[in-house]
Amino acid sequence: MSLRPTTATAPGRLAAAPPELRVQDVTVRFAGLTALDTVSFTVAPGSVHALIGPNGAGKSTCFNVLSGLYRPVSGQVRLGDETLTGLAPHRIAALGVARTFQNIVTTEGTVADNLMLGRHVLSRAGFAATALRLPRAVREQRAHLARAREIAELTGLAARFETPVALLSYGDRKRVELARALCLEPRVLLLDEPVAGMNGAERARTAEVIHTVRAELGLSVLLVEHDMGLVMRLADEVTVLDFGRCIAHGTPDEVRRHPEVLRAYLGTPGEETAGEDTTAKSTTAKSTTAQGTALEEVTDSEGDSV
Amino acid sequence: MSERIPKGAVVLLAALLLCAPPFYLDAFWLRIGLFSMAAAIGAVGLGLLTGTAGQLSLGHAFFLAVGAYGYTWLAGEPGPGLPTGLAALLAVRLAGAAGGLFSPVAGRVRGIYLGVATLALVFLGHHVLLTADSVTGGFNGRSVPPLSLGGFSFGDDGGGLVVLGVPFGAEERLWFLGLALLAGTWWTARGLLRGRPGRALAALRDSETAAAVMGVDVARHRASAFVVSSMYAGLAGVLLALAFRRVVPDYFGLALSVDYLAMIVIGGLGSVAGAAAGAVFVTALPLLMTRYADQLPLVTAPGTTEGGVGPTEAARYLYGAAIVLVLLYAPDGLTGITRRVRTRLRPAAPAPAPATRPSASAVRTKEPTP
Amino acid sequence: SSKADGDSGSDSADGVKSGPGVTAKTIKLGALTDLTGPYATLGKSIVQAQQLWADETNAAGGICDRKVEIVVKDHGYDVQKAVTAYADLSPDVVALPQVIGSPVVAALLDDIERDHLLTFPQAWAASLLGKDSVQVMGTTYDVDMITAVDFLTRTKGLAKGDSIGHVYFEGDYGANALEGSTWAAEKAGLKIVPQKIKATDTDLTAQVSALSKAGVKAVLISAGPAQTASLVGVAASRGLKVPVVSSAPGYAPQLLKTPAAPALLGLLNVVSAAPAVSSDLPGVQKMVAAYGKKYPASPVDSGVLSGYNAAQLLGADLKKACAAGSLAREDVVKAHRGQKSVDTGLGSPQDFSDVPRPAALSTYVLKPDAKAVGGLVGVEDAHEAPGVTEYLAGRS
Amino acid sequence: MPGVPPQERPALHVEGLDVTYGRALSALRSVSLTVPHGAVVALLGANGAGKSTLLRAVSGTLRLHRGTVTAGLVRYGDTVLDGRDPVAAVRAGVVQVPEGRRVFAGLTVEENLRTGGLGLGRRAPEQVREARDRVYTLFPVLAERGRQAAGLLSGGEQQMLAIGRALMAAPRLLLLDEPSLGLAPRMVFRIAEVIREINAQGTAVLLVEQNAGMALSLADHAYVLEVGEVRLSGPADDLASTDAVRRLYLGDDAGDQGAA
Amino acid sequence: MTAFLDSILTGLALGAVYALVALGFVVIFKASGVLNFAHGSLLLFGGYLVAVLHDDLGFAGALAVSVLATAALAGALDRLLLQRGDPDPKAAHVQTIVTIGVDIVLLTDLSRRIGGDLLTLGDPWGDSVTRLGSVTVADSRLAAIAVSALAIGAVFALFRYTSWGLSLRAAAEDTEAAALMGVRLSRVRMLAWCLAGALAALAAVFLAAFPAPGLERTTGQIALKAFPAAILGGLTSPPGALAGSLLIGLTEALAAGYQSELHVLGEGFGDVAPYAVMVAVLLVRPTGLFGARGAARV
Ligand SMILES: Nc1ncnc2c1ncn2[C@@H]1O[C@H](COP(=O)(O)OP(=O)(O)OP(=O)(O)O)[C@@H](O)[C@H]1O
Ligand SMILES: Nc1ncnc2c1ncn2[C@@H]1O[C@H](COP(=O)(O)OP(=O)(O)OP(=O)(O)O)[C@@H](O)[C@H]1O
Ligand SMILES: [Mg+2]
Ligand SMILES: [Mg+2]
Repeated sequence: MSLRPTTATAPGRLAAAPPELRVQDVTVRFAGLTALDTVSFTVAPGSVHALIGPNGAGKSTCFNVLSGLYRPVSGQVRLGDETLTGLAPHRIAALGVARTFQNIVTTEGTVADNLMLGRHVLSRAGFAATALRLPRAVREQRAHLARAREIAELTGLAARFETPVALLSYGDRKRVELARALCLEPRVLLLDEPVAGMNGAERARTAEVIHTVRAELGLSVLLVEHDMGLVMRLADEVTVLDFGRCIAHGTPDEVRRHPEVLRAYLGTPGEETAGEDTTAKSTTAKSTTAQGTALEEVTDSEGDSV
Repeated sequence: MSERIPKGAVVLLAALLLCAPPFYLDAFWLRIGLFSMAAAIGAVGLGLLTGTAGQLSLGHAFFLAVGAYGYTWLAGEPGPGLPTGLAALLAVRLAGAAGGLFSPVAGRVRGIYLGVATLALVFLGHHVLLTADSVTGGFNGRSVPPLSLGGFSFGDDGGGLVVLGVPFGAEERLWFLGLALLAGTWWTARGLLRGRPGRALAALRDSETAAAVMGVDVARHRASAFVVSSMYAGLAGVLLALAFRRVVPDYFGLALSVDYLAMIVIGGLGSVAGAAAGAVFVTALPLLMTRYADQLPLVTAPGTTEGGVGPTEAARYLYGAAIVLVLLYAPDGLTGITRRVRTRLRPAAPAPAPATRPSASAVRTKEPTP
Repeated sequence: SSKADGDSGSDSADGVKSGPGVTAKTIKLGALTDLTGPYATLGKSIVQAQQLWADETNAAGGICDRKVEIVVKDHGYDVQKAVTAYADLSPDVVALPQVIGSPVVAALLDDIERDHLLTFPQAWAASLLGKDSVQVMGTTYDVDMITAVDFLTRTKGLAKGDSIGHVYFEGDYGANALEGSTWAAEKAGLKIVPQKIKATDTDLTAQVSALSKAGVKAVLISAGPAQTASLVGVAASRGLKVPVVSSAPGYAPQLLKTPAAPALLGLLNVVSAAPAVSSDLPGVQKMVAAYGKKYPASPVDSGVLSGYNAAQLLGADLKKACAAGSLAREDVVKAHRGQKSVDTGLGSPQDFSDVPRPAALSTYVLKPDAKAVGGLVGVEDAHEAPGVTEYLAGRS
Repeated sequence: MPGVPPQERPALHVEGLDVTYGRALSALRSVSLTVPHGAVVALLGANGAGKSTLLRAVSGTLRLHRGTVTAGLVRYGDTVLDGRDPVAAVRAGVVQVPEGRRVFAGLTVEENLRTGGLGLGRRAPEQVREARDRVYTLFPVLAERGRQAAGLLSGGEQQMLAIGRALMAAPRLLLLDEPSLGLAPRMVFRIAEVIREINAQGTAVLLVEQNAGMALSLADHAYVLEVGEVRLSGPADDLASTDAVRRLYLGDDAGDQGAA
Repeated sequence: MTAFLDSILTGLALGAVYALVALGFVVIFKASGVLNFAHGSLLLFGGYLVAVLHDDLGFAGALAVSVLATAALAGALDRLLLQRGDPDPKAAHVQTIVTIGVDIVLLTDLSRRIGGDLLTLGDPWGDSVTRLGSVTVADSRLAAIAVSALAIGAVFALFRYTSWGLSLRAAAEDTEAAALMGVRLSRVRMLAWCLAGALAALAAVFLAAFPAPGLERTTGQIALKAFPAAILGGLTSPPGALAGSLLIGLTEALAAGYQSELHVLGEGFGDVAPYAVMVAVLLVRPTGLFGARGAARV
């Protein structure tokens, strides 16, 4: 199965390499709380850029700025020559920026309905044409449906294509979100915790999908994820936020060893009470194993990064 | 759902059945039928707005009034006296424009707030209908010029037309006009629902944020939903006016708006067939009950004894109870009943599809707005 | 199909031409009434009164050797129900001695005209005049209000330059009344302070405030009984002790059981096309007695009187039409329009020959009385107020 | 199941449970499971395996999803829980932290915590305060955000709130549906610690997790669900070294390390 | 000036009565997401009971019985008819329409009993008035102001400080999560309906008392005026109900008091004025003056 929409089936976007996405000194405040504090980073065309950080660091807020849901008090977001800040969300979507949500936001209706919503900006048919079922509208709809089916297949939703989303389990609904974003034929894909709630095998599969779309469609991906294994495997570059500030920046490897990151995010065991570090490790065997395992996963995955 | 009988045959049969009444039933029944058809058209429009786009409206009576009065004024005297077909078309657009004028409110206000805000339209409309009497005829309303298309009049023209031995008066002729308009409404609305705009509106209903992020222009679509729904209401208004032969302001009150809301819920939100079924239920049932309630036991003829339950009262008791019962046992409306019956009738489907639609509560966390 | 064999009017055995609603044995009349809506009380009174008339008439041999039968349809003040009920009823009746509800009448005007169905609406707005088949009985609201203004200036000492408040319902009842009062006031050099209200307004404090602010010397009210009670009660409690004159529908005997009763007894007068039920006119007394016997539990109010009167007038028309040889609808209307002065003994004589003109010009002035039948007693007998003719001439 | 455990040491027994959604969709088929008193039991399974469904059946919220128990039994100590409403479960000391947090967005953090004890009827204010302080010591962030609307917290903060809220009811058995969902690694440790702490204070835990490494390290015993049926069960350590489990639930790349 | 003060006072007094009705809407909406179309007939039911009972029980006794009975009726209505279906959030739509059906039945029955009568409730205020300086206000309206203030304060406190109120607000946010916390959803809801029923009975008394002539079959229609009041305040907030009601009452009184000045907008514009005010407010604040804005985020 090819990822590239066959030109016969779908009027896609398919420009050349996506433009660079630049976040410049973005600051967001909520009643007394600075959620983002002069944050800057650049997503290089066609790369996977990970945004990590502790809970409440401002990652989702950053996504909300990128997709036009929040207005920053200062700073700018630029996609190539276009300034995204100040544009309405649907305008940004029309520029080829698609996203998923951390807390799943699907619409009622079937998986197909949700994916077809992703095709919204790529289709033209308005109220009149659709109501009157003009041949143009019918043809367009058919082509988009075919493409949505392809994407469902790619994301492992083919068997569920006609199932109402409400009947799906959590993990499947996450997949619907991913597929819906892909349906937009995005140039920039913003993924907010795409594998949360999936088990190991499923994570691997989703990672595979992300890897493939990036490789074959050449789109840029901005990824928020707490699964460090996944981040290590997929990301070309990582930006780390804490309390709304950029605390580190670099390749996954660099970032993983960054002391600030270890302290604030990865959490070396017993860091809160540094002195008890060793005691904590040795008190209960069980506890050590737990931390060990979790940490192991992290360290382990660096090796086979794709 | 019609695996055994081809779909075309079903449609044809339905069409034939619907064409028969004018040859057998008298004016009383035909009028009920006409009112039901008009209501169905209006309800389809409201269903699109409330059921699909999730915007509650209690202002439907206003848009019906715009259609009805718009046609009457445009085709009549005083008024520009346009050809009636053109007047009908313009009246529909006028209703759409009225919906468009309301879009600053419709674009911002949501849910039940919008519902009550639209209530203002009904009262404001009623006020205008009463005060602008040079256009509306004031309290006594205006008589409605009969529609004539290509020289064929949908009014009484002295009993000239006889079809199969049945004299075709206004009701008989309008019946077919109503059918045609209803079919058009049905066809277009289903197209809308299953097409790009329908999906965008449904997305808006479920999550404005998700819709916006997927590229749906929220304000424009909310406004468009209002306009389209108003246009259907306007069309319903035109048909109603033709059926009534006289438009009066008191008809287009709050009760009518509430009736329309009841129609779409009783029929089952979000489907065209549901809206139509609900329209017939809400329109025809009370009329028929009032007519035949005196056949019930314990019901006295109107005004005969003191303190007895008259037919109108009995009909209202029954109608109220019918609403409650239908929704008690079929919370998803009349379409829900048919769906259930259908699944009952086919017990051994290979892949057991879920019998009812899932509860939305499973997925729907609160609407996340930034 | 059942519809293919239409039946049209034909001559029956006795040589009287018949039409819809008339067979060799019966004459069917229709009533589109409100027994369950806002005018249920009125509707019930009229239905019963007309039934009484039908029974009496049939006992006396009927009309044109046919029994009279009244088919009653209740629409509960719902236009759509009324219009369907009309479609159901109209093919089977020869006339409608009762239609209640202004919006209902308005919605049916065209159909009634087309069907030549002689109709007596229970409403007195001048806008209903001018239709051949529709007959308003007695005076219209505007004529009553001219009488009211005249009554005020004559007996309550209002003089040039004074202002009168007029509280009125939206709709043709209120509008028509206001038209009359405004004309009369201008004529008398008075000023009208209008206050429009809705049927759902039952607390008129704000209106009374506005009227006292305007310094009115008297108040006219063309609304419902509840509004009259509130108006008079509030006015009295706030020291606005001015005479109040109400149009006929603004009064009901039940008002004398409300806290406003003392004020009503002291301040209120009612102008009406019909006499008080307690009047000593022999026709009225006879009717009241018969009604009380047949419906001992029902109060005798003005609705009884006007319903009975309408039925009697229609009876007279039918008899006349019969004598002329045809009970076809058109001919009943023709017979009706030929009546220049009918006196049923229940009030002023009526002239039906001039279509755009009220059937009578004389108005009664009444006042509340707790002891009287119907809660009203006469103050002034029916008389034509000065200026009424001039007003009517100016209007047409 | 012979020998009913003494009332003060109740265990959760699920026996031969069948659950269907909307009359047609069978989500669980003769599932049996036991959570002994004071134990941590992990429940693993792919997406859609029926883990949440099982928790719903225990906590009595199936009805809210149009699901029904068509056969089998859920018992906590002597209390039969299937077919009862959620209040019965809370009263019996069984409290669930739902999947996806589900905090009351419009209520403040403090109010959210107060809702935690609602099922227990009237409680003394000191008791409530005590419970709350315990939660605040477990999750100091919540104390800082006491007056903020819960909907505005970040994902991880909400997860803490959801657990804290459940703890307010002083549960004897805590049902946790993917508590690590969306948490930063550090928080995952923290939650794991908290679970251990809670467990150490005598609360049994039934833990549904996708982070199988964490779950297996915490649990004494584990079950693996596959399309509505129990496929595997056994001591957590044994399961962790089972090939199939490692491949499927620990991620294909976790194979060589495991929980050695 | 006096006239202006007079209008203001009249408006406030009227608003206080509306507030009792609007508060009923708010409590019910908050608890069940239902716009209660049967509120008007509940109100009529309460008033009717007082009217038929006050001869035997005295006003206070009749009022007590009526408040309890109306509360019971509202509670039963919720428990037996509305809560029957699936506890699905979408069901609020359906339940709203069920209340239309209930309203039709109740109203038909009460109208049949009341007929064309104007019933007096035997209230102690009669047509007495109090003069405050140059303006006059009916004693019944002063009582209404006091009772609404009390009722609103009480409801506010109930919402905020009791566990019932907390349960109700939690359930309004997320039914399932509330159930998981052990909230007895149906009982919490039913109690809210009972409370609204009791408020409706109280409101009926003041709606039928002095400046109005008594209880009629149409008295319940006043509930329509409380719609914009409740919305204007924000449908989920008890103080909002008060503020909205006062604003509607004031608008109405001023529009009536200055009808001649408003003549340009068409005779009788006063009746439309409250709606115009409501729409204007909603344009600026789409969820009313005190309404909750969505606090969730993505
Ligand atoms: N609309 C809002 N109003 C007020 N505060 C907000 C709003 N949105 C976010 N915040 C606050 O901003 C901070 C950053 O939140 P954000 O959701 O961006 O964190 P995050 O990095 O995505 O965390 P997580 O990994 O837990 O999802 C949090 O403290 C949150 O409470
Ligand atoms: N409300 C519902 N109505 C109908 N079917 C449902 C409902 N909820 C879940 N299901 C179905 O039941 C099955 C089990 O779902 P469940 O949510 O229990 O899975 P899970 O193991 O918790 O998955 P995940 O790890 O993704 O949360 C799935 O096939 C799902 O589609
Ligand atoms: Mg986040
Ligand atoms: Mg789950």
